[in-house]
Amino acid sequence: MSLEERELEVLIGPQHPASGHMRMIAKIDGDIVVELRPNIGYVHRSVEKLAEAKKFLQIIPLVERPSLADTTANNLAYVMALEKLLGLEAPPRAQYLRTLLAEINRIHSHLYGLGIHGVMIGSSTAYMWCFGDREPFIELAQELTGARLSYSYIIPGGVRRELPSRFTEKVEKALRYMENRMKDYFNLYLNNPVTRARLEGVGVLSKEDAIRLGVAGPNLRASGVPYDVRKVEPYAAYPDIDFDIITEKVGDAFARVMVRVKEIQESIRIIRQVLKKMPEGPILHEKYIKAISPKMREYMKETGEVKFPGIFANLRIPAGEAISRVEGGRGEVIFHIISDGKMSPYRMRMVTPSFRNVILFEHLNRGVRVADIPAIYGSLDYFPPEADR
Amino acid sequence: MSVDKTIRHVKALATGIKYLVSSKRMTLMYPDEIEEFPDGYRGMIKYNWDTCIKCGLCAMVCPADAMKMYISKEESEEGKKPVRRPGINYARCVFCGFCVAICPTNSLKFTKVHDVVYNTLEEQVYPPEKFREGVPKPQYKKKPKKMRAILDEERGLRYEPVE
Amino acid sequence: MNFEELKSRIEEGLRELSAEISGKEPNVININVSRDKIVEVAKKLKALGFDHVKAVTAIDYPNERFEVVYIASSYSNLDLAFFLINLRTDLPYNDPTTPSLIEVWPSAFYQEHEEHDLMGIVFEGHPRMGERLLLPESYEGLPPLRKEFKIKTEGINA
Amino acid sequence: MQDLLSFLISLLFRPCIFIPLIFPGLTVIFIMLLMIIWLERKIAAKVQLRYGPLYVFKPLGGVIQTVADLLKDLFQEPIIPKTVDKIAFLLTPIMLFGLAYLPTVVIPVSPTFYAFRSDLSLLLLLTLTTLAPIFTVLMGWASNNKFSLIGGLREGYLVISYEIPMFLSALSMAVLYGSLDLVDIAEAQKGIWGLFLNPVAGISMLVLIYMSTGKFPFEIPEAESEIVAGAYTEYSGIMYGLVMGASYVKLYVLSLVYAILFLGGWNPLPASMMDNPLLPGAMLFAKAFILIAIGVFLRAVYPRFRIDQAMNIGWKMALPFSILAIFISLGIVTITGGM
Repeated sequence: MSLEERELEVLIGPQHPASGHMRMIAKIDGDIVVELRPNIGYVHRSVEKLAEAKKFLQIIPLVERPSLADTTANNLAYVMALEKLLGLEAPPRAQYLRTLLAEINRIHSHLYGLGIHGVMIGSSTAYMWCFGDREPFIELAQELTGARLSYSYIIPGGVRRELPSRFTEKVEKALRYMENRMKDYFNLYLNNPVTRARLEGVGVLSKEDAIRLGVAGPNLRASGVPYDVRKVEPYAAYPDIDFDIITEKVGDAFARVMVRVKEIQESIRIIRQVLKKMPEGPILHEKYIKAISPKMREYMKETGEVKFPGIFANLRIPAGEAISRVEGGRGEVIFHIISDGKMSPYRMRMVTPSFRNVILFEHLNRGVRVADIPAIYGSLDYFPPEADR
Repeated sequence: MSVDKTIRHVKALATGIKYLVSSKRMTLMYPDEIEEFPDGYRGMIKYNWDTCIKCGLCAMVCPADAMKMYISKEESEEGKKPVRRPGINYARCVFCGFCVAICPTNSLKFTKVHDVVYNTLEEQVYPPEKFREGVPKPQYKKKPKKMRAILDEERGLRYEPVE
Repeated sequence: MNFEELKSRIEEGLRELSAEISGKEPNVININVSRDKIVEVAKKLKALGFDHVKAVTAIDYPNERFEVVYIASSYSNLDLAFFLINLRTDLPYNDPTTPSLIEVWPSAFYQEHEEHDLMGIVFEGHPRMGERLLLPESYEGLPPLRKEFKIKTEGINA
Repeated sequence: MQDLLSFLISLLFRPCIFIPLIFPGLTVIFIMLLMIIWLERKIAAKVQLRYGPLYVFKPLGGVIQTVADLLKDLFQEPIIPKTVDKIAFLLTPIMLFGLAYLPTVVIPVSPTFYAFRSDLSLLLLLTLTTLAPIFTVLMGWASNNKFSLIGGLREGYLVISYEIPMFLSALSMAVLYGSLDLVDIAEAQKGIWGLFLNPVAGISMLVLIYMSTGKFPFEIPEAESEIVAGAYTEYSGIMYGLVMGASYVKLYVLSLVYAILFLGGWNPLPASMMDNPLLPGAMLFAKAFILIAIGVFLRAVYPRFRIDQAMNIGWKMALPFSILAIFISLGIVTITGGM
């Protein structure tokens, strides 16, 4: 029998319980995957083109939409690019609030990824637990911003809300809860011999390949590259915060899971520090505060809710070019904005971590077993809408 | 099978049994119970007809083209020139709250209403005259219990009835 | 390593390749080259330690030129990771082809494919030229990121 | 009138009617199916901090939910794709369910109450249970769907890796009791249960039962996130209900066998209670039900193995252990001179 006859082409997705909004074209020989090609674009919404027709402030909700589980990273990266062009920096308190939301978001984004991965290898309990435990953090973020996932919290020059009353206390409760729960996660799921058997040694990404393929986020760090934008090019309040970059050596699916688990623990540490060190002061750049009417300034003081100055409706950004990067839950988000001094960007390039990780589908799924496809897919924390943008 | 593996099997099973006999649950029994949202929740928007200065900033900042300036009929006829007031289309609204934030007279305010059912797309459009009447009241077959989410060290989230 | 040091080192490395180098503090270094030199420049940059591409941006200046920007940085040398090298090349408007850099930087594989799909730039040597990535297979017409491709806007009045 | 009624009742309690139609036959199977599917969802929900099915008859925690699901399945349009092999496609669910149900006829309910007694009843029973997987493989082929095909093949691979050690484990008990007659085997456990005499056989058989019925962590032939629903992918409506039910029925039958082989069957009931089939039947059922409940509880704890890992367990662990079990049985027989 010739080789072609041995191979079976299986189309996994876009209508498949574990494919997400994408298709994987797998050629399999018996139980071994010979070749797998990701076919993406099923949820492409052309964010880059739409941005050219929208005004700068209107793009904030737009860039959040592709990665709903990890909106703060996109929001922050976009606003940081604008601030670079505007030549202004948010006041320190706003920077701390940004960091706070980013870390809360990182925790629930990681839980999302771990949960989806859990159900992909068959542990419905891991899935339900992770999604249940996301809820306290979503609730916290909701109290801070007013929305569950699409926060649109970060605006040029600051943030939109002051810390709610007794927030520190509530955060502390959620953090302690998560720390306690982690033990059960280890007992039931992460140390479960079946989980280990499914993940250890599966989809190994060597350090050289990770670098060569330009992989982003926890997937990169799981292969032993200690690259984290929060350390490399610190932004927001990260320069003042003491935290470690989590790395693993092995680079297999289990290492990628463990990086996420440990980053949750690290985020807990960061949040505690942020709340402790939170400076007093305004949460919006004074240039914009001045542009707000005195009556509304009074209102802002009373409620802690930021009013936008009228110029925000038609915000003009000076001509120029800016690149910003942010370490989101799934990895490095990059915005490359080219402005020609008008009300909309001339060109906006948005590179999300999932898009940079697409290449791993091809690379890691060679010579693995059919059952390893979801195990590898899930371990990448890949989110199709984020890749398609 | 190594000893270590056996221990880990036992631990996993024991944890499963622990949760099987415990009575912790996270579920909010929607729609019998509904969550009372914290202050500042970005729900549907109510409009104050009298304080509005018709500046149009809300329509300008709206990222989804949901907020638009509609010709207000009566006023236009009275003044013999077109007067425009904001109206909202909830089929498009993304609840970002930019319109509320930019309103210079606080004529737009959030409410905590979010679960409303519409039968047609047209019903979701609120021209100024309808917009001023306020947000629709959610209709329930049976009056639900209002619950507040409380963060808890033991259980993460706990729901307590609101009086 | 500071900004000036790196800049001069790059200038030295690329001396024979007639690249225009300009810097933008604190961490962006722009390198303009013609498209026939771009592969060599990329190889030099890789030898300097810039081992991956973070983004490939293609910019359309209607009836004038296309510009392709490779944003490269380093993972293996964390001193360099702070810096973002913008390797730029201009392409004539009627002939938007440029050699693909996937041989040098495999990390550009999907990025180049996307710019081909959405902007219509042809990267010579890329195995998937002519295939769709994000757009449906059946899509015909202007590449949507071109400026000629207009999208409707509604204005603020109903 | 009265006579007629009592006649009918006595007819009902005739073994050759009671066993196939009531216990362990159809009626109890039906009730068990409805209960166990509900229980599976409920147990998983409890561990996962949820409620599970609740609203269909709330006072009893939604126990009627499965009935509602069954009704829904019954009235759903049965879709038969154009490309399938129609006869095989339609026949396999029925064969699968029928063959899963058939072995119940051999199962005795008390030392005196059985539909069928033979010197070889254990062998007959085991043989009947092995027939069903063939139809799963056929189903995978008949569906003309790549996922079904992979699912069917997976079942095929698994069958040969669990069947042999499972037989050996079961037969080691036959060696121990010196009989292949289920009644004799159960009666021999008046004192010590088989599980305590030969725990190696007991444990390996239990694991293999869960493996053969696709319980977690061996839910490999229908792994949802990999191959949609395996061989069952193309089925809908009541046909899906049948194939899904078949694996539970198989679990039920094997649990009954396990209860007889290792858990003393109707023991430790005193002989005076054996006249009526109800009490020993209830005892047997309770033991089997606990085993089923453990099986469905595993869903809440384990992810699923990969097929090669499951086959490793079958060949490299269960097979040596079951051979060891035979030697243990032989040892015990040699020392005690037969039970």
